[in-house]
Amino acid sequence: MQGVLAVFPQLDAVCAAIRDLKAKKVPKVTVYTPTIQHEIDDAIDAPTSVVRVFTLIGASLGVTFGYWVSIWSSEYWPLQVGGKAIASWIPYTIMGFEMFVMVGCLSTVAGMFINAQIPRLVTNFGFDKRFTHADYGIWIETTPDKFDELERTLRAHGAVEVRGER
Amino acid sequence: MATTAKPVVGKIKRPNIPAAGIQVPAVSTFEQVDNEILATLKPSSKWFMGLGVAVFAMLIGASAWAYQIYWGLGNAGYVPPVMWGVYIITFVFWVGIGHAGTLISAILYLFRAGFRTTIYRASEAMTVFAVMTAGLFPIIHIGRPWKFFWLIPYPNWRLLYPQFKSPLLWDVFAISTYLTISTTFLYLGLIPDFAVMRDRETNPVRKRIFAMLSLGWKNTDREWRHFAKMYMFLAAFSTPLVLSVHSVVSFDFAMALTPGWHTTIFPPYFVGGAIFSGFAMVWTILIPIRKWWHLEHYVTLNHLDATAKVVLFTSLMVGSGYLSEFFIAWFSGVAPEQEYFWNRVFGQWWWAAWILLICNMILPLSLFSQKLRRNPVWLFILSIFINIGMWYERFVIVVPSLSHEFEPWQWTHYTPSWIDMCFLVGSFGWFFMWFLLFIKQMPVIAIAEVKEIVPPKMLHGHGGHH
Amino acid sequence: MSTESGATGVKRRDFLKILGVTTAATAATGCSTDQVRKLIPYVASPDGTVPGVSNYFASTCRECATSCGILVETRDGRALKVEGNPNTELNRGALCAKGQASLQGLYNPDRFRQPMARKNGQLAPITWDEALQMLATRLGEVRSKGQAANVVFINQHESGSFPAFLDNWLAGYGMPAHISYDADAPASAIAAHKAAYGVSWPTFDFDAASLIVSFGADFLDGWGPSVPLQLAWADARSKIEGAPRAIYIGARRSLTGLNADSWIACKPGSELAIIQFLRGTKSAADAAAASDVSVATLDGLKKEITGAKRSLLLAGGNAADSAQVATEVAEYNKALGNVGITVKPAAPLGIYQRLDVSAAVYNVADRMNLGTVPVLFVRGANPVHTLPRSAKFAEGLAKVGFKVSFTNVPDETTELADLILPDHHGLESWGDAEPSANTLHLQQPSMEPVFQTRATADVLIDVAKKDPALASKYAVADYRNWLVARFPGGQAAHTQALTKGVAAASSLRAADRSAGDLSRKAAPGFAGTGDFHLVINPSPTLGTGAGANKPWLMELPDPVSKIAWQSWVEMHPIACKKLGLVRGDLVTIETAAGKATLPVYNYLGIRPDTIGVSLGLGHKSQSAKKYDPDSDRKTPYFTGYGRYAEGVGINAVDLVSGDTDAVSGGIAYSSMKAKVTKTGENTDLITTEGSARQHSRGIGQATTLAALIAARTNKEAGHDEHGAAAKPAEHGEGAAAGGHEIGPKEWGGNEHEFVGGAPTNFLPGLRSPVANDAQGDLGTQDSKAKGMYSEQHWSGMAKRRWAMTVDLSRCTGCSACVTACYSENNIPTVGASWQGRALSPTVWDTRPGANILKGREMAWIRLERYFEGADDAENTFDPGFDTRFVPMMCQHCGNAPCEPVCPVYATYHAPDGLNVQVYNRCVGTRYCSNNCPYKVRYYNWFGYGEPGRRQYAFPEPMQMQLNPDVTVRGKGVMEKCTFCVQRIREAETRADLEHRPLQADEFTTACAQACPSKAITFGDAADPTWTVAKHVEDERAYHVFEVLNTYTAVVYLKKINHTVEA
Amino acid sequence: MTQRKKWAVIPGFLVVGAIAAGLSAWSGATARQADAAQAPAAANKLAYPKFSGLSGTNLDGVRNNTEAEALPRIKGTEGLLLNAAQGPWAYSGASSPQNYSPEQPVKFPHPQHVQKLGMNCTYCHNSAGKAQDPGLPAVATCMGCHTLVATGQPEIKKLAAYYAKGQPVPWARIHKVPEYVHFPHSRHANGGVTCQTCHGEIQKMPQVFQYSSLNMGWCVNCHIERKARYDCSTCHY
Repeated sequence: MQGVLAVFPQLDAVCAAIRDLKAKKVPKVTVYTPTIQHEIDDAIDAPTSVVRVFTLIGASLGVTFGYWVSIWSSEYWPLQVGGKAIASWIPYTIMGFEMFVMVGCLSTVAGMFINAQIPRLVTNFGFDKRFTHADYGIWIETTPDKFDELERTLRAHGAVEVRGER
Repeated sequence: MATTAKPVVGKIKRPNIPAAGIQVPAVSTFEQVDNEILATLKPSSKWFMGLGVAVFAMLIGASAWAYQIYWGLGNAGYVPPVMWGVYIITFVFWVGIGHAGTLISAILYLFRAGFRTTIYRASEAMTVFAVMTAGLFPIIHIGRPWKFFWLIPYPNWRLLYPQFKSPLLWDVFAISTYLTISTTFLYLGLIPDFAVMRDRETNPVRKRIFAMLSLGWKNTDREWRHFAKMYMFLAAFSTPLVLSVHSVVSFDFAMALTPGWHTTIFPPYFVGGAIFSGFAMVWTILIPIRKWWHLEHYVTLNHLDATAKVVLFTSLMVGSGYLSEFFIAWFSGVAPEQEYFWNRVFGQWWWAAWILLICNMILPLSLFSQKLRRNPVWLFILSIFINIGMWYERFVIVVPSLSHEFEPWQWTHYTPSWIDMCFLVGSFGWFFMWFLLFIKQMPVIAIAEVKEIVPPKMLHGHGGHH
Repeated sequence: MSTESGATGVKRRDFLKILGVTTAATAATGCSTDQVRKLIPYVASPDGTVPGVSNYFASTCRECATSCGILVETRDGRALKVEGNPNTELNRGALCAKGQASLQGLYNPDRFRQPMARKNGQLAPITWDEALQMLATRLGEVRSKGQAANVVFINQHESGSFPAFLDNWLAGYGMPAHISYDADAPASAIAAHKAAYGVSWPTFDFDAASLIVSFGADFLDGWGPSVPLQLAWADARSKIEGAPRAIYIGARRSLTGLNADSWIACKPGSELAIIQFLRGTKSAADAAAASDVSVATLDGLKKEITGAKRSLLLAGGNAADSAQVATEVAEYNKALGNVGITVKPAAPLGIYQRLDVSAAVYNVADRMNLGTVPVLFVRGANPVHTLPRSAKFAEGLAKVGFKVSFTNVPDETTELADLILPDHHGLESWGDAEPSANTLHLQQPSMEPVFQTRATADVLIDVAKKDPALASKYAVADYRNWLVARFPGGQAAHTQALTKGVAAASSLRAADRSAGDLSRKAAPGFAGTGDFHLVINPSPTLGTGAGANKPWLMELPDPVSKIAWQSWVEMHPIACKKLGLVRGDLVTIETAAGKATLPVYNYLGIRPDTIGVSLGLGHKSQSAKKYDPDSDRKTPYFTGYGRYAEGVGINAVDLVSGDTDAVSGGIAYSSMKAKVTKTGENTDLITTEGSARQHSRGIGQATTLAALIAARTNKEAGHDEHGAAAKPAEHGEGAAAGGHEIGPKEWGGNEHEFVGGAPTNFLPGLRSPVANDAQGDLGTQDSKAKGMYSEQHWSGMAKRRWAMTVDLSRCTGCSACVTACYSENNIPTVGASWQGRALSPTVWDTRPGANILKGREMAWIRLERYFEGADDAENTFDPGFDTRFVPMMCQHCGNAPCEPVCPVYATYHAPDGLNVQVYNRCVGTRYCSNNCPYKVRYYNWFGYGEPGRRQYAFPEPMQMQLNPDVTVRGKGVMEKCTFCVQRIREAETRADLEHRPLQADEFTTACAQACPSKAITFGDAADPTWTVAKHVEDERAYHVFEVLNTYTAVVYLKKINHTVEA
Repeated sequence: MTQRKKWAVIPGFLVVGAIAAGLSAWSGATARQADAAQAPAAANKLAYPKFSGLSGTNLDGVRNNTEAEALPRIKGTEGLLLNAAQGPWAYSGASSPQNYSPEQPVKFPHPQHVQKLGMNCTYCHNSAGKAQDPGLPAVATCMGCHTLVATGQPEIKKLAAYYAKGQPVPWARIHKVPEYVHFPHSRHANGGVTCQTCHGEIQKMPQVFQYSSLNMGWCVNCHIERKARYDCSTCHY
């Protein structure tokens, strides 16, 4: 994979660079930030995460499974306990709820993994250690012929280091 | 971490957590965060000693378990009809401890309570290890622990499934869900920090391990975007979960018709008590940590003050719970219930009842004083009293009720035995073993989240407002 | 791997090689997978034996002189259970706890396994040939030296032919007639009966009486023929019309006293004054002064007796003048015209025929100490233990040249013997008994001998055969043939009679004996100094000590004090307060004869100037070796009285001087004054009693006879068919008398309306005729009729509702049901010294009863004993308290609270109304027990049922007593009363095989079967043809804790108190 | 953008695991079928239904094999169906193992006695219809014929030796249900269950092996199929 990697020590610098790249409609831009910064969110203005769909589906499946397993297994071999109904939905709500939470959470996590594309095995690409430390970064996946132009743009916004990877 | 609202273009706000007030003014740069927090990971001889003590205590519990599995439960202090004793008490105690962690990491997150940021990691770890400890006790206390898997609904040749109307089965579901979710929550929060450690580590083996644990996290915008969403959902799920888990545990008692157990106040009263004891345990853990590792500028007196208010509030909650139990017993006019409560406070169990009333109701009233709320030494001492008091609260619920039931012919007395104490000691050993291992392998303060409340470097002066 | 594994052992397998086949699908004595790898068939099939099917052998119980008929259930050649023989007039199918426990005498792990002889001071096993030769040689020597007339043979008293047979044998050698000794015999009453009626024991007809007055006659505590007396008592008392009122006179309220309606707490030893007052030979004032009973009470008593239509006066006791009291009482019976009506000398019981009293054994001891006894034989009797120390019996034994014991278990006397020729156990022997004239109870072996023992009668025959002079007289092969030969009709008739166990024939009778030497007469009154009178009573279950080697009896709490595995001293709360004692404080009791340190049990039913101690315990070995639970539990233990008895409690006989009753020659046990001093220490009482008060919870309810009769009259008169008047017993409304009435009204009330409109008033009968209706009005139709719970289901199970009624007006609290349950259901005993818990990883609690102390007894049915009244016992002495005995077992609730809390369906509701406990499914959360309001669930804290475990409850060969129809529970499993589900299923299978429906009352549970009061009825309450279906409709019926809405299947019928008509 | 699709290894593992589990279940089932096939073909008549996976579970109790179709269908909640009673998890640790076939002290050939001589099962196992226990023939019963018949054969000589010594033959036990299960042979034999239902074509087995699994699902299925009680306390008490 080829591209340009820029390192910014300051938050407003990287935000300005993002806005500029956006304005120039540069595709395949990845921004690195050591922690969530709302300025960056604002600059990128990304669509809402689709993780919530996973959550909805998982939680619905979970609550269904919780009720189903308790009702089905009660009916499967009907035995009376304490004169209560064989399958009684009130206590089974607890099973429904717990499965709702468990499956809902796990599918949310799965949704995050899938969408954020982790786990990944290789991190030495288009990445710099400083991004987990204190610096911000921008990685633009592109062909070498565009390197110079992008370097200029990035440096103009305050990148302290710009390097092409090929 | 992570905002839920999409920021309004043009009007950049740093809205949520930092705005809530409690900050870390002594921390000014991201570099400082990395350096100071990662510096805590260097094992010291003190730490090894502590770990040694914990492992030894854990081994006491482990050998007691082997002994008990071989001989049966008879060596424990049980005196029928007191069929539940120290094991269940300790189980409820540890489940309760766990609640503070989830409260801090999830509920306070949703409430935008800023003081959670620096203490949430330790609390969440405490939750996971407390639930791991608690989860052992139902297995320890059953007569045939090797048949424990029968409580799990899976297709089998016996054609039998568990009985879903049993509160114990609800426990199985609630505790396993709780353990899964809090472990997930802890681990996912750690991922960005693992990435930090991976990139700062020089030892190739450790680097490799952190690389695996970080799942290749790179701090990209895409990652953060989904991560924030997921984090919010996890917190949203954990909030009802944390309330439900101790409610379900309280159903173990409330669903039975034993006098002293059969009461509708139990779920809120248990949850309140759980948070109360959990915060006390947070103090027990964090106050020494902040002192020894010089993290006072992360966990500031403001933080302690905020937690002390929670403790005071929950103490008043459980206190009103105790009082209303007595009131209802009197008001109900049910003779066995009245006799039981009289016996609890003025009869054979007066000492246990008063330990709990003093530790849980009276001593925490000192927190009305701001001076004491900001006095770490007092908070530490108080946390020990509260831990003892909360253990006794469960003792008072479990044992006196069973010893003084409907059938006067079977009234009895109960004293724990040596093996019960081995398990109690072992549970602390097990808990602290994990906790000590944790704090030297993983950052006890969330690096990425603290960075969020540290003012970012700006090219053109300080942007935003904080 | 299997934790439900049962007992197995080398012996059992050896045993099967000889005898039979086993196994297949039966549970229980089962053996874990890797243990049974072999199937052993018969070499040759015995006729009529089907493997896995029980045979019942009719025989005779030998545990006391009464000689009840028994049925011994055997399976694959081993005896499993002893039940009463319903064919007998005497005990009509009932059997006491002692009789049930005879099985543990048979399988006692400490039984002698072959003959033993003393070599170099140690007992060593020898062969039977050697033993017989040794005996024959000795007898020859004795005869040749002319010492035969000085030989003494002490035999445990029994009725039947054997005493006469033995006397004949002794006479053949020129030896004097044997001494037939029974330490438990009611000597004073026998002497009085002989003096007044001319028979040793007349029949007492309780049914004909309208008033029963007992002067210390504890006929419900094992006094006299206890089972027949208890049957008669219960039958008489449970009648509503014309049921007799009962008054007990004595210083201590025994079990009999607790069952009586009134207690006249006279000063100990003052019964004579009272009877003399009644007979008019003493003034009321004198009698009142002597007895510390008010004149008004005495006058009232006299008025009641003289005013009664027909009275029955009984007298027992063991004070210095008890025989005199009894004689006067008998004379008074005559004067009242009771003889022939309530007292029937014309129909005597022969069970005390030829009994020798203790005085005769004193005489032997004296002769031994003089060195004039060359040879002593002892069989069954244990005078070293049962005689006071002052008799110097053990010392005398040392001076006897040759001591031969035929006893089959080690005891204090046998331990000192030179030659031990262990007898068969009663369940392995031939014999007979003649409890009443011309009624012969036949005794036959129910199984092959467990060990290499031989019947004493056979030994005597064999020895005689070796003697040329006697050989011709003993030309029979063995004692069986001897018995058969003199049975009218010979072999065929005998065999025929054995099927019933009873025959109209008589035994060979021996002449009755005189009281003998009465040189050690006790002075009337109480000897010595001290503030307290010491009254000593034989234990209702252990007697004077014979029961102590049977764990079922040791574990059975004393019916009065509810203490097991321990000796205690009963003191009134007033006395305790005076001395500053609390329950369990150790006190030293000092009499002129000895002293003992005992824990205090504060008992309402004893006068404040009196203390009470029970006999039965205090077995100790003469040897220095003490029982070591760690090393000795795996091997037979031949010292003391075996592993269960050794070192438990004290022997109260050591506290008495040993002087005898002036008339009867029986030991005057209650004849000493005692000093009581506080030691300052406290120990825990090993008791099953939590609170002795029911705290107004309506567990044991009572009504009065007057109220019942009034209600019946009202009902007949057509007043208010359905109202309270028709059920006067309800809620104690009609039971104002005594002021102790307890009913649901006092707790919870019955004015509430429950959710869903479920009725809360008790409806006669079961609220839920079939199990699936247990949901009452709250259940959903859909669930009620699901699967097997539908009456239309193919299994038809839901058509039945197994239920039980317990009639508290019959129950005397004797606890025979408890032992029957232990026997039927393989319930482990947990109190033995090796079964305790660990006090540290290596130190075990070896106190006897250590587990009971922790409340871990396993009795599926327990006898609760609640007191009502005498609330201010610490300050005032109130003899007018009422006692309620409540047998409490699993109530098989329709809405069982235990069921919904089990996470694995280990307990659930069967369609036929049982609350089932599936042991193999149980994981041991114990939640069910927590949620059980009746607290009737028991938990296996240790592997009591796992062979090889320290706490194993069935040391070899006791595992042979295990019922193969019932799973032996492993550790970590909950268990409880099953309503004898194995009997239900067996009856169903039997009916199925015979292609017929189940008959009404076709079978019953073990407790109901054993009950000597017939208080328990079991059956299908949904089928009106069963007796239980009628009983549940009784006007006295109630459920315990009805307010909890559990809809129990156990229905109690209220106790009836007979109050005095003003 | 980045190296993607690497995370696919995780579902990959799951898929491989699922396939492995399925294979193991299938092989367990086929092993049982192979065992059944080992016995003469007719044994398959009442053989347990073929494995159809958990998905085959339904409440109608419909089974896959044609023989079972002939039996009354069980409707509604009565259908405790259970293919789960097959597969590798079907092993019952408490019962004796399926296909267990120990060598006997005297090699008793069932085919010789039953098929050739036409002896009835209850001639030897005489209490099968009367008691819990089916009974084993007393040595004397064997010797009833074998004092005259086939006396020269080595196995009979062994038998005669036991008889001469007055010892029973210590047969190796094959079938064993756990101690907490009550299995009255009489009720089954009288209820029309043939010996072969549980023991397989035992008349054709030169050396007896355990034909059935004896696990609980196996018992319960038959109970439902034959309209016998399936309440827990029928067998467990």
